[in-house]
Amino acid sequence: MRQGPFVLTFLVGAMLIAIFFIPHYRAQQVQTQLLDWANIVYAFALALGSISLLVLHGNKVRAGGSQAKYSFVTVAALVVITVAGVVQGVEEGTLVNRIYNAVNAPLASTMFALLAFFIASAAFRAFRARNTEATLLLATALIMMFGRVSIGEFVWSGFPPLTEWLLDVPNLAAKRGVAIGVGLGAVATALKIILGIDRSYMGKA
Amino acid sequence: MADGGLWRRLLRLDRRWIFVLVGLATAVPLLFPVNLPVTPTPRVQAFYDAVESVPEGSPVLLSLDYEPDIMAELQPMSIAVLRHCFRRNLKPVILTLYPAGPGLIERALAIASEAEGKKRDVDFVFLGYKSGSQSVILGLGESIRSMFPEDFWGTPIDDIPLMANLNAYADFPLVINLSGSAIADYYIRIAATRYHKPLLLGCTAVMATDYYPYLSSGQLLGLMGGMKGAAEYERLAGLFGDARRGMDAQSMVHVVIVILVILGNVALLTTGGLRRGPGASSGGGSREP
Amino acid sequence: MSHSVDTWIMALLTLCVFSFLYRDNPFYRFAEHLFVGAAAGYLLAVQYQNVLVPNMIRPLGRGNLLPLVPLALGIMLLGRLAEKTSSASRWALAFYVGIYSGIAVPAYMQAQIFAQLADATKPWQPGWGAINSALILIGFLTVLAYFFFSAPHRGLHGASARVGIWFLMVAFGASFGYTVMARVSLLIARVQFLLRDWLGVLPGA
Amino acid sequence: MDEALDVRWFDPNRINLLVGLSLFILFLFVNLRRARRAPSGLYIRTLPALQALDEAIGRATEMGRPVLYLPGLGDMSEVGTLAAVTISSRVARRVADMGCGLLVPCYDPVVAVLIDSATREAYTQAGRLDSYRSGTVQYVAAAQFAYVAAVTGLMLRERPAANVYMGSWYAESLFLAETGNETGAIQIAGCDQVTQLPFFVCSCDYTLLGEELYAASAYLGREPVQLATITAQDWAKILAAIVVVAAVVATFFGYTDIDKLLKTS
Repeated sequence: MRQGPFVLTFLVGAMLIAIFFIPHYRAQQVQTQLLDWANIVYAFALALGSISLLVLHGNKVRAGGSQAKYSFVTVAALVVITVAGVVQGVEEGTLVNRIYNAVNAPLASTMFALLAFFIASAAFRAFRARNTEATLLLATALIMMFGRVSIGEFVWSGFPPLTEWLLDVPNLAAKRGVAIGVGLGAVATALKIILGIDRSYMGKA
Repeated sequence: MADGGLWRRLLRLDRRWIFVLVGLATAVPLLFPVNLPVTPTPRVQAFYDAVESVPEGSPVLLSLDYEPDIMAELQPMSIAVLRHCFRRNLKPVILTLYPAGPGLIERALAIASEAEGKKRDVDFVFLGYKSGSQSVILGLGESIRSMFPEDFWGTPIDDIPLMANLNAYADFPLVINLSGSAIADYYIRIAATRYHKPLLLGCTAVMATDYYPYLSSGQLLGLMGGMKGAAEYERLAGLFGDARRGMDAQSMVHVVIVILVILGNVALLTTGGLRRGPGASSGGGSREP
Repeated sequence: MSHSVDTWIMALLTLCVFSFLYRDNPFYRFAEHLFVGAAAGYLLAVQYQNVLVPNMIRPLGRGNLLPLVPLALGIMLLGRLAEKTSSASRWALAFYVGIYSGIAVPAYMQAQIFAQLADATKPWQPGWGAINSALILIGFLTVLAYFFFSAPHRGLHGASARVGIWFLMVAFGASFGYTVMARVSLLIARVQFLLRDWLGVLPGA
Repeated sequence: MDEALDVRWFDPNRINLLVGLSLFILFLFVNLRRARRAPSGLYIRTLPALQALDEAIGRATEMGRPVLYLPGLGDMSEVGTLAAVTISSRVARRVADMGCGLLVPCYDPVVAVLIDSATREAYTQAGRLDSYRSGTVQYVAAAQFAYVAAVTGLMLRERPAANVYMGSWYAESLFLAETGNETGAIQIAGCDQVTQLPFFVCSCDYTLLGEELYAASAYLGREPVQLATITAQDWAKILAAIVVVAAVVATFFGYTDIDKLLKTS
């Protein structure tokens, strides 16, 4: 029985590789069906994860202490939104939609906006010309920054075409090399799992 | 000593000072704009020209596919394109493939239609949201009615006179997609390639370079990327919207970062140092060469 | 100043997140915990409405028994809630891993490896463009050399790997500089929201 | 919409992919054989980032602070996530051996379940299941910035001594790496998304670039069979380089259609 799950992985994986080469509509229907099932399994995993999140923060609330009030906020938000969403739906005009627009959306976009600050502090700290590699990194980044804004054009009209060239030539070359390596690595990793060569994902070292 | 000490302290500058500078560089130009000039790139010019070349009074299919997280880049585009269409007396038919999209579009429509004095169902139609992205884009090739039996506000499509002769890509001289995701690929594959419709794309700045090849292959007639693309479009259409307002702040923040980096390197030289200051992490070069 | 409750909520949450830039504090902690609960709840509600209802509950209601398979797998996954039943989840995991590894093998082969190779083997651009094509080829080969694992970086291989890392650094610099604008756009939008929609000190759009 | 139903049992446009895939599988099996025959015969150059991983876990143990392992924001359809799961079990084993704390907040709920079972197994094998606390591996929220908020909170309050980022990363990379940098943790990253690599390179002590992420699991496992797959990848890289150079040479002699052979539908 310990082997059973690995056999299942192999069968499902090998079948989906085969289906890629079979345009027959029945084969494609099988693939759609399997993906549908995977989505349902995902929904259960999400439920499982949310239950454990609820338990974690529920325990913190029960344990009391100065952090309990924060965990209570998580628990309350999770429960209220889940219940409202299951009962009433999540479309335009529902309570969940209103909460999403007033809470989730501004929080997400403000967190995202903080990146503008971090990108500046990272540039200040890391862009130091200590050696050839660091100097190349810093020089290209500065040229790109100048080439993208109005004031850059103002300083030198050659900035915008230079940035295009940087993107189209050296950047493309490096990305292509990385992409092929990543592709091969990904194919090898997935094959190792299908063939049962690497079982560490289930804790088999 | 004092001088050397100053540079040394700069190397260890608390990052919160940088945050303050970035914050000021953003807020001050928004409050006191200087309106730096914006030069349109050929890609955005082509986008604008394509909208200009549609005969007056024609319908235009507009798919606005983004959610609040990236509205900063795409909402100004939507407003600018809508206002340009309205000015040219074109009739936009609008839809979205994202569940959180309608709220944003409603706002964009309110701003644009108010500014240009246009009325819903007469000058434009908003079909609302429909799930199933790729299958909807395919379905639009056959029948808009089966995909969207009612508009966003619940009016049956057949009761809207503007929609009388409109039912598929074939009935529109132009399709415009403003998208922050792979939806753009579907429109290129289906609307542009399969149904041979002239297609214009607006997308986030990070996405834009991925779509250059479609311009040279002719699958896209124009491309607008990020806030800068939107600012160029506003400039061409003679509008002054959020994108152009934002470009001053963009310039300022970029300049602040460039100056900080230069100062950091001067400090590095002055303090004689390839020695790392505390808090300084490995730069790009500390990896194995 | 805005008179809308939602706008006030949005503005206060925006400020809570911005306060993180100074340092960790109770307002950020509150926003963080609210966000986790709201996001987890929203996802659960959306999965229920958009996956479980149309793909499992409704078909089962119509007498279609196929969704019993993912339902069984999903229940096995929920078995993890108790120690005794937790090993049943291995089957659900095996199925899920099999599906996505199977899809990944041909997908990465096609999108990463073949698409890039097809691009790399296109005829060179004419005239001066040929120099760019040659640079792209050199960059591509040297980056591949950098990623070559089965030989030490010595001699000719070492030299090419070094050039490869230069190309990588230029590409990284370009990516970094190019991204600044996108991030700043998001910050501008948040500041515009605060100054205009909430405080009303900026002119309307 | 109503196209005729396809009844072909093979797509001729994909024959090139079939050939490529078969060749790669062949490379894999040849090298597996080589590895089994002469386990020490395969040379693999070292990756400093992975050597640093042991040091980082050691330092965390000395300081009595936990190791934070972050498996990326990809879902299971991205192979980078699969790599993150396999690496997690290797990291968990070392952490269990050393007896230091481990925190694994997850973005994807399925990944959380996988890593939880892999980690439990690793602790069992190390004979330390008693020190495995439930909650070590925890699903947070499958929403990008909600996850980021929770993880930055964890970094600031639990003060992990080492942050290990492995998997597919997106815009959050810089956010997390900058926060981790500020807390003074040793940071080791591995990422297969080219657009995010510059941010890790700038804010982390060590970064595994692109495919090095996929090689990491094999490196940490150190079994010959695992290393064989890396050699197979190298053979495929040589083949790719040969194809590209050959195509360039061929175009000079007037054969300009090589790229069409590699086009797929």
